[in-house]
Amino acid sequence: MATAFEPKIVGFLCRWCSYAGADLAGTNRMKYPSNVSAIRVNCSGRIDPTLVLKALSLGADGVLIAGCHPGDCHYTNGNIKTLRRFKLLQKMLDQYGIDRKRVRLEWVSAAEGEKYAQVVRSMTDEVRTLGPLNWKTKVELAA
Amino acid sequence: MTKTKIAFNWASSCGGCEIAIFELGAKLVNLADKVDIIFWPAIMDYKYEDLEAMPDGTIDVALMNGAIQNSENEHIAKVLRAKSKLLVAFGACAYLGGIPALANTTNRDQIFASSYKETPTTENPEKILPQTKTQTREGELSIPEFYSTVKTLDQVVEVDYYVPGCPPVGDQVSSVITQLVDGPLPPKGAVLGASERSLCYECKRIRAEKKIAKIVRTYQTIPDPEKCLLEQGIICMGPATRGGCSSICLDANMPCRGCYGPLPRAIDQGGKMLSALASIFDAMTDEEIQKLADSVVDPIGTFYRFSMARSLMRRTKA
Amino acid sequence: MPAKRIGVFICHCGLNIAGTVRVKEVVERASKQPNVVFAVDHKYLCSEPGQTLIRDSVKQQHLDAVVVAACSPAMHETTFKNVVQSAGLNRYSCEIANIREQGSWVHDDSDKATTKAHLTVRQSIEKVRLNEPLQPITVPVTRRVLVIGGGIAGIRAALDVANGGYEVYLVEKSGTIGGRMAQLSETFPTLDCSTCILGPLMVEVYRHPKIKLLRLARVEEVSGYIGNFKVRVHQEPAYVDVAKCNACGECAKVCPAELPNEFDLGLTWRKAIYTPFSQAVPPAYVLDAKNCLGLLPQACGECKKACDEFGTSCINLDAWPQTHELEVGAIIVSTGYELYDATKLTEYGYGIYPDVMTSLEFERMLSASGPTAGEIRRPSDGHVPREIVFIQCAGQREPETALPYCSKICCMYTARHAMMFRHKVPDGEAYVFYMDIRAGGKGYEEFVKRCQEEKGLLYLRGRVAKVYEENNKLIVKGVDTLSGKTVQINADLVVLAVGMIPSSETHDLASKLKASLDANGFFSEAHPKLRPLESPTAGIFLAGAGQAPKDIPDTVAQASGAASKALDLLSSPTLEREPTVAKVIGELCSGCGICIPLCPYTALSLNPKTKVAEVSEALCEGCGTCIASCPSGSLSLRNLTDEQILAMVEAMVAT
Amino acid sequence: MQSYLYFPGCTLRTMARDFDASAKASARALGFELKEMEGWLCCGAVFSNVDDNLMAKAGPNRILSRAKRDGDTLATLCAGCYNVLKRTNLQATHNSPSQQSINAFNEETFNGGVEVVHFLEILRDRISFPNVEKSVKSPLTGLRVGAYYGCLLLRPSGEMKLDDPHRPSIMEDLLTSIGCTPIDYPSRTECCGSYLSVSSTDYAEPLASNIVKSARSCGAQLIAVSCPLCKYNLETSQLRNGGDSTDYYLPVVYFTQLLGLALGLDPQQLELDPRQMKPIHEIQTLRVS
Repeated sequence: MATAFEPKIVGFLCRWCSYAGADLAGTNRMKYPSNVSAIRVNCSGRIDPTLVLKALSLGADGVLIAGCHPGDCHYTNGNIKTLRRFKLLQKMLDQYGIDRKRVRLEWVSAAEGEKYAQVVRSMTDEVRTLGPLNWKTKVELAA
Repeated sequence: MTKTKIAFNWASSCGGCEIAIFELGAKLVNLADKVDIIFWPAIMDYKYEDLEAMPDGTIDVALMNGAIQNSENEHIAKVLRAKSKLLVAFGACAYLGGIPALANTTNRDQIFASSYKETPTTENPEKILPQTKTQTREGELSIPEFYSTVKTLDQVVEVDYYVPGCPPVGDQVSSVITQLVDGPLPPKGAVLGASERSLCYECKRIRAEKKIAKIVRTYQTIPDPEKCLLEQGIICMGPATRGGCSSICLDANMPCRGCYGPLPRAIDQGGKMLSALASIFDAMTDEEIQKLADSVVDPIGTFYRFSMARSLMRRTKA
Repeated sequence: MPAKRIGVFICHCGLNIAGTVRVKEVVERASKQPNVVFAVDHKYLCSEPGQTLIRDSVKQQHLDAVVVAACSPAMHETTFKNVVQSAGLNRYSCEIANIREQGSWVHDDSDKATTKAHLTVRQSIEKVRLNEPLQPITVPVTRRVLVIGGGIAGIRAALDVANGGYEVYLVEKSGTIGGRMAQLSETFPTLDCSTCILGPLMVEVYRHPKIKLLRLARVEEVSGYIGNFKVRVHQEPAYVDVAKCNACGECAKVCPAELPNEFDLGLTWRKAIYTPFSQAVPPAYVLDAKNCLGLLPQACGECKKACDEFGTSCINLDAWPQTHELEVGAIIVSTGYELYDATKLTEYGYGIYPDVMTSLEFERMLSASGPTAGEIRRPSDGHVPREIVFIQCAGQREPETALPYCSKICCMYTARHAMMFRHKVPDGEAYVFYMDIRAGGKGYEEFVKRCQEEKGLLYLRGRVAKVYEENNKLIVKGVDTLSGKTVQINADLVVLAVGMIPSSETHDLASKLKASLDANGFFSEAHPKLRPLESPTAGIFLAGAGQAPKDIPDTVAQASGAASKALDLLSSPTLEREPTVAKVIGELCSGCGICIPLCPYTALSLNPKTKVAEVSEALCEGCGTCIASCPSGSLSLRNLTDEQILAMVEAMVAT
Repeated sequence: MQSYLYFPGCTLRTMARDFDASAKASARALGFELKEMEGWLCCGAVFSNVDDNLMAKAGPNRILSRAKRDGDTLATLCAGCYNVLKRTNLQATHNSPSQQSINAFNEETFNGGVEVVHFLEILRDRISFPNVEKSVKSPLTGLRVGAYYGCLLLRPSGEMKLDDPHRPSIMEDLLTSIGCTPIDYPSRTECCGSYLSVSSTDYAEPLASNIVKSARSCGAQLIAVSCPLCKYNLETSQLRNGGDSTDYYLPVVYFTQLLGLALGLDPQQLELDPRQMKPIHEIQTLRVS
């Protein structure tokens, strides 16, 4: 059963570094699991914890946010603002009892195709081991 | 002319909303020639039977306050819904879950354990816990079933309007009642007696640059009454909370706790406030940021103080 | 308004997509999506027939919006937006679903790839459904160019732009333009003298009415955006009046401060007041304030006395630094390279044994204007070396310990060096250790062969293990992989072909320009093949070895390319900017001010009258950081609203 | 007294007892202790470093996982053991499939986390050479010593990270701090022939004798090593080249023995034999006259 489980992971990728990095992984024909489908945003700074929570409540098993390395942000430091939100979000995820492994923030540059592939592989594995989140049902059952 | 039939009722609440209505005092009397209060257990001796006896739709406007935390709350909400043309979720608890919904960060067993076993003042040697049914010599006694997850009113019945606030402030209450009595009626689902903009719009404090180098809790400082509290490091929910409360807390030099609830376009009051707050952390390095994040005590309790039941996640993992 | 009629077009990209993704199935499932009135596949959507298919279908099916499922938007987003526009729709009613780079190419399992493709398409459908038609924002272009770095790349680029009729600022950090090329003696493969071909260009720059040369200058701050950059440049004074100085050199004669001459890599000495080299441009002396005995308070002033005696009196010791506020439309970065620090390569003993030198030091020695006036001599004792060993790829192609990459030019100049040595020391013996000869380029292979054969150079295919000194000889121990034997050469001189690295200030400059760097610290290009002259940051163009190691012909070619890119940008007085920027819903904003300090472009401000936030669309780059921080949701990003993102998320997770 | 968990290894129990003794004694003199770890076994020598024979790796992995129970730092003396254990620990951290099968075989999960340090590192990084110098009682002033590193202490440099693989200085710095005059000679980092001295002597022998020659021609009176195998090869090569057991021209000692002398310990305790003491007597008589 657990082996049959394929996690659904929402990816938010910054256009300049991480999405380009993901494309590079493709250009180099690197293989990785199909569980993450990516939404392209201009900057990881566009991502608001609310969107992450919504994704989880809608049925995502994990959320991956990827942006430029600190210092390389195309918009100076949007990624730092993401980091600020992310760290506070992590604290709240702990309170919710949601494993931190389900929400990841990674720095992937346009040159790091292999890193992107690696991130997707490891995150898919981790979330698969954690099992489905299906938050909605959990909440209803807890009624 | 026929008077508008009004009902007030409470579910899981502190009674503050009842007092808010009661405090209308004279205004309430002025309403008397327009309205007929036909059900108000908090003030006059009504039995549920009286309510259940009414034909459906008897009540023109029912204002229900309090969250739904047990089977009785849910039952009476349903009855009231059936008997009323308009049902209004009155006050933060009915609208958002309110303070009772903070119970959603724990569960029934833990609550019972601390209330009936662990608290030092509890004297309960046989460790008896509330049972919905108890056999006695006189026969079977029953009490309502206690829920693990607190719900908003509209999570159990259809709701026509919402009035935020813990409690809703006086003049808002009277204007809402007048509006519902005299019309014209706002679109279904509208939030009444509150502003469309956040509290900051009516806040008189001076704003400089939004930057937070250190989180300060209210007991640790006496804030400058002139300056924006957030800029003084105090977590003020103002930016993420509807105005309309005439900023009474701020005038008392206390930060907004968020009782007027999320803004029209905000997906989630707490999440939005968390994002806003973290965004203005005055920190660049991983360590600095971590330090600031760690200094935010109890994010859920802070950002969802009143809106837990209506939040995206609704409760913590049970 | 009525629901949009959406058309979905799915590309096979030959077998690139169709090889893994079952395209027909994706079409099938897409056509079942709400609002999708038309779905079709095609072998190559980017081809003319493919584009026509889209154009016609939009008309025949009366589509309001189009989803193209194909390669990454980075490849053909513009192409397809143009198609849609030519079909009469707003270009923002087109969305790309990336089912190749992030689909067929990365997934083997056909089922999974197909499912993912379907989800990706669904996401795009959801997004395009909520897109609003937008018109591009037009902004004025400042028709001036800034060139950073006065080496051959900067010189070529500046001249091309200036000859194209636009003003150029050329910023150079040292006292003269010319850069590395000025240090070279000859250039391969033609062996013409470097300064002879560079000199005239340097003078042309100096004389050009449209070029303003700012030497001893550094870029301090860059703000603005494509077409409208504001650049603050800090310029140190030369203390010598270029107009008056006739380079008589009397000042240097009397200057008491002696220090190593950078131009000769410290193989010779210069004074604190000096001319970098004889053909320096501008042709005047410069005072090196850092090493002058003292200006504030004035400690010496001998140079000024001497200069005044000779009646030229062109020295002003009270000069002050200047700050220039430049406004330019485009920036060309030609910051060039430096050499990898050879002292890190301890196996070769550079810095320990005086007779182990870098190729550039050897180059100076070969130069007629160099420390030995072109004679080859051992730094230790000045003797003419008989046995000389050249070590190629020194600290290069060594990912574990040094540089992972190849500097491209070393095979060529090493052949030239060895050949020059044999030419100057006919009875000498030249050994070259190499990994393999990379002589790709017009006439390059022939050149290397010629050197090897005519001059009888001994090429040994292998690496050198260590170099150490034993009774006044350098013992070079290495391996000749062709004979499979270890070899030991008792050499008089060892020359290391050390690699090129980006010049020291590259990283600092990059962050000022907000231009990204690659893994090796070189400026990264917008696309490795299709946009090699541009930085990903709009309005910034790249020339020369600052982007990657290259030789002179490639550098000059790229410089001219970058120049024409800049000219292209300047050719019209305005340019169009992406309208996908932030907007404020005024009646919901409370002016809390959270967003204001977050904008890196100061595009946000509080309107004192309305008390709520405002966006300046010319400044907004559309990063969306403000939107994510807005506690009321009254800020939103055009065509990437929270609603759209969530619709996309739902399309993916709700199956 | 500060103590370090210590892995001696087979040779230090047999051929190289002098190495073990002198190290323990000098350690005590410097105010710390080498505490032998529980239940150590053979590190598998260089054979454990091959990638395609997991069986050979079982040993070192066991050693490390046992060591981990008693501490996170493990001190070594023999350059071979040092190399094997340090690299085994490093490989273990990657938790590769092969590591997993090793763990499965050993029935104990080891994923690295032991800091394997060489005695020299303790002296340099924890005690510091200036402090060593302070505790020197009878400095070996004027003794010209050629430090010999061999391969295993330094290579592969990316993993060992002890010192510059081409121009190391850690032993020279120690020798200087105890008064010796270190000799720089080209072959000090070259291979001594390792086990080939047993299997194919003709090939290995020249390697060793070259090292000795080179040290000698640069004026060394004595060679200091940190590896019993190096010591064996350097010595036997000399015997083969006409030296005999009672008097051969360039004594080879462990650096710990010189350290011990400088710290004022008794030569017997350091298991130094007369011929090894010869150069030391020379400099001492020199000093007296």
